[in-house]
Amino acid sequence: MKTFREEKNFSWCPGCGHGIVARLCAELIEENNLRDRTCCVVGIGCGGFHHHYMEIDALEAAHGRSIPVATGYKLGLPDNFVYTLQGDGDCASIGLAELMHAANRGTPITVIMVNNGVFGMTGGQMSPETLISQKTPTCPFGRDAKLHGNPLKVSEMMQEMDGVAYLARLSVATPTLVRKAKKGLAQAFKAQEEKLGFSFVEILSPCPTGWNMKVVDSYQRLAKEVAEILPVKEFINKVGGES
Amino acid sequence: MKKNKTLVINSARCKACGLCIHFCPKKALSLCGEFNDMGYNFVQSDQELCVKCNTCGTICPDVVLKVVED
Amino acid sequence: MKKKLVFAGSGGQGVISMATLTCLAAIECKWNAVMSQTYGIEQRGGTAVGFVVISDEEIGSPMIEEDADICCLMHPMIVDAHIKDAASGGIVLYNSSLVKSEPVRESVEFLSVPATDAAQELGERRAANMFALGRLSAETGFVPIEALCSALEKMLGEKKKHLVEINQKALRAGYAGGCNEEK
Amino acid sequence: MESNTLFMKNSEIFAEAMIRCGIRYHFAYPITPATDVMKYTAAHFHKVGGRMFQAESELAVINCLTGLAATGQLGCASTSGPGFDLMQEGIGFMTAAELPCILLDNMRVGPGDGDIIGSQQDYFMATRGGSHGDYYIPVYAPASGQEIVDLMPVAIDRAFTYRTPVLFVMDGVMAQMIETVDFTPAKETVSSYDTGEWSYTGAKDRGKRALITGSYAHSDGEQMVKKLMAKAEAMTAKEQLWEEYELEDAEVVVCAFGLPGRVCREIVQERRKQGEKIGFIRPITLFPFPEKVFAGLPGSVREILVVEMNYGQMVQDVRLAVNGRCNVSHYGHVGGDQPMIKAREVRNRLAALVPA
Repeated sequence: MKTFREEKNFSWCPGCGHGIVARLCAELIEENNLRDRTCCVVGIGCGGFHHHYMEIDALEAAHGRSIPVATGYKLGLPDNFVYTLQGDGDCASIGLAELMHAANRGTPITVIMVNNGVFGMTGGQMSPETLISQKTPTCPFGRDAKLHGNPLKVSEMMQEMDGVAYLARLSVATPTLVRKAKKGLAQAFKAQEEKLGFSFVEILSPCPTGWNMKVVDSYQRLAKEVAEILPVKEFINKVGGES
Repeated sequence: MKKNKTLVINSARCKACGLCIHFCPKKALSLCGEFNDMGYNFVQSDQELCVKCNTCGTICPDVVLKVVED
Repeated sequence: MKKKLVFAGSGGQGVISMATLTCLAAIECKWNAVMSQTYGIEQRGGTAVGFVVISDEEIGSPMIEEDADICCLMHPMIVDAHIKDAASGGIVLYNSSLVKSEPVRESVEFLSVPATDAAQELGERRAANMFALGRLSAETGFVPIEALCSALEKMLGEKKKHLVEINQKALRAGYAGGCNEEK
Repeated sequence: MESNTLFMKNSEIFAEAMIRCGIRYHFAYPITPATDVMKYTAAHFHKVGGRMFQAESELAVINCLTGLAATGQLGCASTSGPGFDLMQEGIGFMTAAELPCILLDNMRVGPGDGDIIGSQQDYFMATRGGSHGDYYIPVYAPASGQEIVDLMPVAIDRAFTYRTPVLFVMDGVMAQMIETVDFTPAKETVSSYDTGEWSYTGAKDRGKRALITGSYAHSDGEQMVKKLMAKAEAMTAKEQLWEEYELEDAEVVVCAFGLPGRVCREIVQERRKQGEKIGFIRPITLFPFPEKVFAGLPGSVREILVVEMNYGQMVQDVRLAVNGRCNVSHYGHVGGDQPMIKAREVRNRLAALVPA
């Protein structure tokens, strides 16, 4: 596989979901022959390593700003393929305004938000996606809705936007869900290639280190507790394909 | 004609997270006693038990395992 | 030749148009022109002031600070604030249709022009600004009336072509009024 | 657009000069007194295959410009004080990423939301930058519509040559001023610069390129800053621009940039006719600051009066440039109605400095 740099070991922690997402992206770029004209815009955080393992052009944007960078890029090169890879801290906290406006405008870019519910790189602090009662270094007694607000349902927020061509919440919690995630991602890529509008996938992913859990336990938490609040679901699909 | 499948393990990439072992339907995987360059007891397979379903390759976060066809 | 002019009035009276037309007329004469304006944060109402410098040489400072050769006061609300813009020995034109009491100021020459009334008689009250400009051309020759008339066509362009006739009529009427009157 | 001599607002002159020089992308968010630029590009860019993109905030504006610049194309963003504040993160980022672009800040009163008429209070933000880190970008301060047109091709050249954002600053009065202007100097030059060596257009027939402004080894950061400082040094050596008048035997020099520069030049000319030994300097580049003209001042100069529409910003650079060789005083004024800079006040200061 030309896109994927197999010789370079991932620098993510053991069990990190980012590795699965990176592999799925590399496979899809390869399968769809996109490598020559792909640019990946990564955010700040662990997601920023994403492009290190791929032989594609990449831009590391300032924190939260991947989406306007991708927007400007797409304006300049409308026939190139551009996707952002951001964590939930980058995409849903500091970069939420940019996400919402790009979605509503229907800018034909693909945004992948790897949602692990914490700021992983800085040590697992509370993110907008941290679940109620989940403990983090910045909500040491557990997230309290009255103090910290509720987990932000980013995908649900975009449901009513006409500019969105593909919208889904996916997960890497089990092998079955990983296969499903790849299909969803493929649809999101297709939405951009067919210039149908904005495509967004939220991929639920574990952060065993940030959650202070054993790897297998973190995947089980993802499959149960997290999915109860943030269900895996396809919200919008204007591509028409099966996912 | 049935294709010949093989499970390939790139043990240099393994971080011994154990997900493949957990999800393997045939209990064909285990961690070995040796270390790779990163210092992890990497994963090994029992070829007798393995049915080449690629469940391990699907969930592996470090692209260690994959089933290849001839 | 260098002349500094101030056009002040209430928003909607067309004082900015007076300033713009002066500049365009100057350009017709192959002179240079610079125009600046003050504006409020609101889109409508309030005061409007246009500052103009025209010259046959390169224009240095575009600012006007109590040194205007000509000061046009079209509305009573701006008289107090802008009568001081005129230089000593300058000319102050005021719209006597609206500015009822004669402004007070030493060492300037006053020109009382009932611009709004005159424009109303011509059938378009809003052409008061053009009447005043025509009168000013006759009295001071700051720009020739023909330059104003041809610049007007350019300023209004294709979209507002239908307004050319009435505005030229007001310019010429103002000019004629100024010529007939004894100084 | 047949005629080359037009009567236009300076903000529109800026936009038209961009079009004529070949800039095809403009990003902006409405803010007085810079909105006229985007109104103009929205109405005219499409005729030449360009695009004005109104983003949701100045944060998005500067980052859209970043993405566009990464494709190797030259874009522009225009704004005013509070929007320029928000852009600082992106300007620092683009400087680090070595991405060229053209920026315009029509300065208004601040801090806070500030009044919308003119000031020159963004001098520090323009020349020192508001992003973290050591960085400098070229800053041009035109004093007339004609100078905007004359400087546009220069700015474009510096943006590509040094691979850096280039900033224009005007005060709000200057931005709204309408002038006669000759567009003859605005030639299409953008397409003559080859960006294929560094742009991120997809890894076709070459290895991957990654734009990284962070560091993965601690030495990366050091190398990046050294590179930026070498550029700043080269710009300081080669790119200083200023206008000077009657410095040879001057005893007092008036220094002002932008619109106050025009006001002061006229005052100096009028004093010279009276036989007073007064000279004049108008910095055209604010970075690099024209230190050379100050270094070359004759020994007769005993005082420099710096006039600004702020309460003392460029005066600091003048003091650094003369390094104690003569007195430096300041007259500043901000806000209120026109004129912002009271010529009477400048004349009074000069009368005190040059007794009749």
